[in-house]
Amino acid sequence: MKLDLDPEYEAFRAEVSDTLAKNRHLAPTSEDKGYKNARRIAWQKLLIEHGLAARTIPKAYGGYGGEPDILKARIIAEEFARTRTPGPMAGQGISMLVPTLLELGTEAQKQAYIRPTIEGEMIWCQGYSEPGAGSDLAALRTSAVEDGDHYVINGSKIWTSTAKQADMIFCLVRTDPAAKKHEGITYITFPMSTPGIEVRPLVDMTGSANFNEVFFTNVRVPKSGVIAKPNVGWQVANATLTHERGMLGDPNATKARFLELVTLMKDESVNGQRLIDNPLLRDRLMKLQSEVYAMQANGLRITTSRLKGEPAGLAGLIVKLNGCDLNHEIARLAIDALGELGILYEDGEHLRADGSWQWRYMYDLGLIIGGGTAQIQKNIIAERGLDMPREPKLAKA
Amino acid sequence: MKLDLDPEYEAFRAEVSDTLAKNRHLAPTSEDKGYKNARRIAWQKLLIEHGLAARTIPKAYGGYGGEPDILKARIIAEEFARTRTPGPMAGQGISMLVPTLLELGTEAQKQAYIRPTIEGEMIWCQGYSEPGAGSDLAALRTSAVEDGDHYVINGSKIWTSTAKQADMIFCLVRTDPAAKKHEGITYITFPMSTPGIEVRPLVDMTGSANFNEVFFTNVRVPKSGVIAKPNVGWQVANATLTHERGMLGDPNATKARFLELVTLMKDESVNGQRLIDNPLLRDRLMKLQSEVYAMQANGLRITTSRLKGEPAGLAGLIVKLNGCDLNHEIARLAIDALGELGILYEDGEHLRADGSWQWRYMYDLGLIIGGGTAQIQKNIIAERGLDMPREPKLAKA
Amino acid sequence: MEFALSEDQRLLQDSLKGVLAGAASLDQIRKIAVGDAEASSALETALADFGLASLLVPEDAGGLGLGLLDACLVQEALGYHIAPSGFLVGALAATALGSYPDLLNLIAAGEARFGLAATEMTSRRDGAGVSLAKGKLSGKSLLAMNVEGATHLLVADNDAHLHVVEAIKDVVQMRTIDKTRAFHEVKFAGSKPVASPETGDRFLAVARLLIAADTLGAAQAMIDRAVAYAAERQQFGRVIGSFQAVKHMCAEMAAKLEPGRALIWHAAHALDIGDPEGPVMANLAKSYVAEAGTFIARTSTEVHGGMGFTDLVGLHYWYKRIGVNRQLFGSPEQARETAAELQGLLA
Amino acid sequence: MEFALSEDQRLLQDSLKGVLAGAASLDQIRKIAVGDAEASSALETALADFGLASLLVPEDAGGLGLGLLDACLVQEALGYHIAPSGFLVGALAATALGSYPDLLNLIAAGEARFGLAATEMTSRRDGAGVSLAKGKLSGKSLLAMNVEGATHLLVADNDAHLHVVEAIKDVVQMRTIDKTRAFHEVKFAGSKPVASPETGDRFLAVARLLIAADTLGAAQAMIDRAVAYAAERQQFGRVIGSFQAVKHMCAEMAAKLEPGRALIWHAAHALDIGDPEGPVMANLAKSYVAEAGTFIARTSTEVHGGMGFTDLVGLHYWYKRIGVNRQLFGSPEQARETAAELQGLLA
Repeated sequence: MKLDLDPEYEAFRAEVSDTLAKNRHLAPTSEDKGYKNARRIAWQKLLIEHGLAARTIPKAYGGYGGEPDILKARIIAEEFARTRTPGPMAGQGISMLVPTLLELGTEAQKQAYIRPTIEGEMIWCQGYSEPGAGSDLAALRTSAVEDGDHYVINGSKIWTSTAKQADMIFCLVRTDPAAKKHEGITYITFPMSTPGIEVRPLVDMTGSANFNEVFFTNVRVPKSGVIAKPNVGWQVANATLTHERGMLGDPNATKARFLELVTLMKDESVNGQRLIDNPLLRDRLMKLQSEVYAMQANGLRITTSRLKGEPAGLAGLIVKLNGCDLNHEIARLAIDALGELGILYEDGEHLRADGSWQWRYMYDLGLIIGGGTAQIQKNIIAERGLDMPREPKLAKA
Repeated sequence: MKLDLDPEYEAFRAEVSDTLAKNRHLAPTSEDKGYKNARRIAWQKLLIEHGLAARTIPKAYGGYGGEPDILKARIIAEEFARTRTPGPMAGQGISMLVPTLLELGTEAQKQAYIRPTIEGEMIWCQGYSEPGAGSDLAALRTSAVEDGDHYVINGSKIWTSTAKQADMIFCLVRTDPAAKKHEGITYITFPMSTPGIEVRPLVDMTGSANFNEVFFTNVRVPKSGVIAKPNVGWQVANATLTHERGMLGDPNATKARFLELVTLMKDESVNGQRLIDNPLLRDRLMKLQSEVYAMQANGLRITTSRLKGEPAGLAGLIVKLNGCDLNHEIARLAIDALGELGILYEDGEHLRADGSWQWRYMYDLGLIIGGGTAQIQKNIIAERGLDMPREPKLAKA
Repeated sequence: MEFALSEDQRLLQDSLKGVLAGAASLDQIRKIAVGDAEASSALETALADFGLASLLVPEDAGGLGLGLLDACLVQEALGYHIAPSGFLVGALAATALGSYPDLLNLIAAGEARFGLAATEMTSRRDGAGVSLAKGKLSGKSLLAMNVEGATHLLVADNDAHLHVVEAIKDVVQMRTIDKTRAFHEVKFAGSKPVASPETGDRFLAVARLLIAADTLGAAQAMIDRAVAYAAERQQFGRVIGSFQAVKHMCAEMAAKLEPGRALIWHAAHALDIGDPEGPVMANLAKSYVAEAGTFIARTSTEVHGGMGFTDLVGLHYWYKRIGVNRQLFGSPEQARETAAELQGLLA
Repeated sequence: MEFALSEDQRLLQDSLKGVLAGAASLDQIRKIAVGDAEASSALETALADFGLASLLVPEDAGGLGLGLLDACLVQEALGYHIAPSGFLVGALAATALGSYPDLLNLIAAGEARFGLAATEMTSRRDGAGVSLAKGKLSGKSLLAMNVEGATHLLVADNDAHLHVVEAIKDVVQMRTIDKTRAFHEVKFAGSKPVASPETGDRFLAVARLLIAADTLGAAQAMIDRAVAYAAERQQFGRVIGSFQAVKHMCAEMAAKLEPGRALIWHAAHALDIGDPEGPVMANLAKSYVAEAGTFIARTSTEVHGGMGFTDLVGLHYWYKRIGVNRQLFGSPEQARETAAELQGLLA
């Protein structure tokens, strides 16, 4: 057990800190909005150049060309957070499409897409989920019918964030309707400007449209957009899906949220008493702290497993279930602590933290459901973590 | 909505109270132990004579011969409780076998068994559950093979309370192993003195043997003990089983337990502070009170439905699940409130309430499981209360 | 003994639900939520025509003389249909103003419409609070209810005494997650009370009971919607309602809520007949139903999966109704503490 | 950075588990529970041979000089096997007596065996409490641990100061639900402390951490047993582990407990390296694992159905171990309050 870092890494931390201090004046400000903002793109390029973004992407495709190093990645993230410097761009293109291309793309696809994606010149959206296929993702029905060297796509996708802004989409479509559920799916990329695509914002319970629906009507796209080959799309998508699931429930984000709650409870008073001096609220706060600390320690365990190239086992499988629930409960306590004022939203003199506690209370419930409901997570924990039997097959009705 | 009783019933209450006051000196005392105690039997006969026990059993079979009246039954129970007079005998013979005989027994069976049973001269035990068939009661395997006008029984039963004291057993056995699970079962009665029966006390987590196991080795019993006819035992048993399930979770017993907890928390102090003055314990207490009151009101609703001969619906289906859990939680708060002293058991100067809180904390968990686990209860609520689909049939492995 | 609704009570609730099915359909509620004045006034008119205003006003003051149990049934139906309505505040005013026949007459005739500024009875923050000096009220109250269109305000001062004042102009809307019901900050600058009723523990108990009934209705609607959705939605080749996990979620929701219904009936009846345990039961009912409602709001949304999170099925209106109700008139913890206090359990 | 057990630590725990699989098999534990002296002393000897007594004693005082993380691993193994042992109290004594090399030498040599009378540090009831006057201790302490066979007692006085006295004869056994571990009432009549160590917040933090590790082990055993039982037990023509409800019960147990393991490691390591957050973490660990343990004790029993309630499978030994541990050294609520206090969150 050793929680401090080797000198080599401390030196690296100093170097990162130094780079950020020297260049911080070039970082985008709150004025620099939108996806293709010139200052944001310039900042991203600078970060790549210094190995603070796209660190492990080969130089040939526009990356920094560094070796994978989980600790260095963590140090970089910590330094951005500590110095409150705007971080590298994120998005489904960078986090999901690029790793997929590196593993399975053709040389032409890599050349065409990776550099503009990581530099923020090309925005992607993801077309996986469908209204009729939620937890049962493989039940997707958007069809792609061959027509010479093109496919013609019909159907619809849901939960597509950034669909309005995206240049390109990576998408799962059914190319062989006769095949078994998991075997007729193809992973394909194409421009969002292709005729026949309609994007409708999907308003959710928070009152804003954090996602979209995307409708395809006779959308003709070239076969060259297929990644790997036709009908293996399920396998292509799966590696990065696992990655996405792991991202939900980040314990450091949870801890930051918890600390905001502590501040709130120390600063706010009701009936002349600080919230933290209410024994019931304080006890709930401390109970949450025990869970926050436990999930943080659990996260350190997972990081160490990754460093050693070992599977994280149960410690890894529970992160999404516990982490999302914990976030929701933190928001719930904040609202309960604020009492009647906890119901305020949007704006107004008495609103606290821009209404973000209520926003989180709702959005976090969305995350409990999204990327695999709590029920699906429990199935996974039981089957993969505890080796319990899978759901038995049903008799044909 | 009307919570007081009609004058007719208030008059009945006065009459019951009067009868009890006049005869109380004849009631058994703590000295009068055991099942066949003469004073207890005499008291039972006196209660029957006055219509305070076996009230609706026909006179021809030794009962009082009164009309069924839920309110009168309740008034009788309340008056026994209020005046702290020892009540009528209870037991599986009286509560389960007698109603079954009245509905389905032959005249000879009724004549032979009902009077001695309700008078406490004949003690019964129940042989339903088996070690291999718990929630899945119909999977029972104790076999009864025909041999002339007898059956020869082999197998074992579990959860048989009073097996040691019982004269007779009513029992479910498999008479047709080739039939479907629910269709080869027979409901049969026979003496516990029949050769080949062994009773082993079953020690449970409370440390005492509240139940037994019963083993049958070539037990030869006459066919005349069959109730109704062979192979319909599942239907015979089911009506009274439903009745048994309804008994678990009685809200009045729960309320009495809750009031004991209030007294405990007012009387006990730790670190110089009354337990009830601890805000965390008090809040838990009041939360339990809200649940106790809710279940009590729910119970009034059920009583009214019964009075009207209407089905109690959801209000009835939830009683076992909620009531047993609530009892367990009341015991849990008592133990938590007692803190370190809450772990004491059996005897000793510092023990509270004879260790009954710990005993209940364990026994109530047994009741959560017994008579249909919480999971089975939830299936029932979903399927019968909410009309949700049954578990789909599985494909053959 | 009969612990059940009377035929009249069932009829009252059923016919009100009939009215609400039209005037407070989800489509209408969506319109109201975005400020469609026509939809709002259609609902208001429908409820006024139904005669809600005079429900709790005694017969000799021109009302229907019904009781709190009836009021709870009305409020439950309103909650079930997430319908905004001045009924709750009007009912509170009617029960509080027993010794002011003139005001009761106005209420019964639909001429007096009450707003309520009583948040500070349970929680005072941000410098809010109303004080009475030389017969005049000054200060401010947050999250006042039904202020728009009100002819009178029922106000709680810093000593928890109630007063009636005529409509206040100095109000600012406070936006909450619930777009169907309006809340305001109200400033008092020397208003003179036209009445100052004494109601003891009863006022807060009735307020909490009615809000519990509202949550009961909203939570029941969320259960009904979850069960219906689970019977339709297919995943993995079967309706999700056939999965044990989903069945158990629905069973747990029903098992938690159903006793709350009986508790509300019991509390309302106890208050109606003047049983001294009435206020205790009402406070416990608020606590019970608020906790059950929080569980149900989340669980029903989870049963709906991603759809529950979207605006498409509109489930969030009920989620927010329950969330707001939890805080109104004090938290479940505060209601439990009041119940403890009423029973002499506080040191 | 490496947040994981070392090879040595894994070896320590595995080899101890090997010893316990024999000397603390369920059959042996059943014997110990009914007072079989032979079984007790066989276990005691096996653990002494393993060298548990000297584990936390510094090397320069003749011990192994291991840390709290190692001690937690030992305690977890003991809890997993519901083994009674003086290890916890011995470890507490070893960490408390750093400035008393003579006593440490005796501990390392197995010549000093410690009992603990410190219940009143967290809860004083029934007139208990120990006071120091003119250099002598008087009063009584309830639920003292490991008193039988002890040469010394570690005692907390009414000001939460610790003292070491030589063995006390005036003891009365206090029977608890846990038949494997003995507890006593101890009366002090003028005992003279032979040592009075200062340990600050650390003592209670270490005690709570070790008891959390014990519960971690016991709860893990209950999960393992539930999963194994669910894989064997057939109902309705299939193993019950294939029912979604049973799977989810097991998944919930694992999801609740697993982070507690990491938290205990973290807290132990923080205390070992003198991180000022160590005591906070240790108190949070006690709270976390006690709550998870209570849930698991009940849920595992439910997964076992009726069998879980009987003595046949012996599951109740773990249920009771967890139940007793929850109360020892203070409730989860008290541990949380201590954590708040250590962070300066109390007014």
